[in-house]
Amino acid sequence: MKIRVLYFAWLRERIGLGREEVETEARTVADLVAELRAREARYDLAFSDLAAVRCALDQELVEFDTPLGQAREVAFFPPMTGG
Amino acid sequence: MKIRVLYFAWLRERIGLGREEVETEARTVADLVAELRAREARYDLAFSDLAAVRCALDQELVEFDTPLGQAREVAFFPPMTGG
Amino acid sequence: MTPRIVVTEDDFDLGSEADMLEQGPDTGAVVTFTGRVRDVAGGLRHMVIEHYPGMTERALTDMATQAATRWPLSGVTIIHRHGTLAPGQRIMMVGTASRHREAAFEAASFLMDYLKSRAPFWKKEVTGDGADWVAARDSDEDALDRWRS
Amino acid sequence: MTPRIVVTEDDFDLGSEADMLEQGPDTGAVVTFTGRVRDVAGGLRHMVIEHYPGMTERALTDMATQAATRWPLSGVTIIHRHGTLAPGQRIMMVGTASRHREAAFEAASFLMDYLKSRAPFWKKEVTGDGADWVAARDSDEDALDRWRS
Repeated sequence: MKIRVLYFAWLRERIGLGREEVETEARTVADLVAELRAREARYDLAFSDLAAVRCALDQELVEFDTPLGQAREVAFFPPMTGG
Repeated sequence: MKIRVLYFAWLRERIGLGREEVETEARTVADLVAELRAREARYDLAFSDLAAVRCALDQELVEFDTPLGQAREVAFFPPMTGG
Repeated sequence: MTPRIVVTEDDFDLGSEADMLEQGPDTGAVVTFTGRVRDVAGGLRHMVIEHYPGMTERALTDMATQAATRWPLSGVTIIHRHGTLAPGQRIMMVGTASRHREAAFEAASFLMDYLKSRAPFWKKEVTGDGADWVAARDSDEDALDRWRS
Repeated sequence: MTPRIVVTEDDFDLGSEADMLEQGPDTGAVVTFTGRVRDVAGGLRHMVIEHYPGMTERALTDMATQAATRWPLSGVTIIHRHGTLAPGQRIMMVGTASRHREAAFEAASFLMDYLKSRAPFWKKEVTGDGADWVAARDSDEDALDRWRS
């Protein structure tokens, strides 16, 4: 399946892009992260401390063990600092 | 001693005046209230339920058993409803 | 921090009051509360607010000072109107400014709780059926308990 | 009650936002919170706020809806800016309107706690020494505990 992957804040800066389309057979968000980390050092570095990363599936906050299902968009970002 | 006595809200309306100078030998606020009640029915009525009356001595909230001391102004009013 | 205390018959401008509170390099959070004349069952014609000139300013200044002792505030504003007010008109406001949101929220809430039952204001509601002094609510007195420590 | 949710690069006018919230015969209390760029040690040049278009509006609308479920609110406004902001500029506001003060205060405080750690905004501080993403505070995450019941 093809999924849109978004990166924000320092994840965007470390990976060097804000969005990309990814072809993946990953079952869960965590599986997708593992695939990304295996690609290149900049991904591996960005995801090296998952405790500092949050993710959203189709714009809803989810845990890393959530199945991708039919999702069209997954986003990775640091803990939010609004307000 | 001579003391200025102020009335607010429904106490003012029942007594029919907002302020007066009173010549008194009362020791406490409660003694002063007793003197006022003995004067006329409108005072007696206004002070008939002391649980519904608050008092301030020189613009500070006090209990009824507080000595008048050298106070120049005593005020009687219902529980406050600001805000 | 000198509190801004205003007791007046006139309306006020919330935007410019908040602007004043926002000044200062270390103010990150401003909370305002605005109270307004609600309509009441039976149709409110207007509300009359009486106060105790002299004591009112003292009581409000004292509350602001207490708040500034309990929380790190860079500004406190209390404005309360008196006289005759129509439904929809603003009655009063409190505003607090601080470095962080918790202090600004708590101090504003504290000031409102004290103002409700410790500042010498009395409200009278005038409807088609006559005029009645607003009774104090027990819940307003109870609200003070959480600030006693 | 339809919440007013605005995500924008532009500044906003607190006075007119509060005026909008004050409309309606049964609104007696309006609480506003305004957040502002503080200066930081080392001298802040500016702050850059990034957000997640689409998710941001959804998350803010969801928070406002949750607040209206928990408290009797006649109005909710959430405005959050993004882009480059100088020290002293306003970042965001929340506003709540209700019949009584407790509901307006609690709902505004609830919205701020959720907004701090559940709305997809990220702040970067640019000083003379470089640029740093603001770290989330544990206390902001902890603040959510009091709303879980």
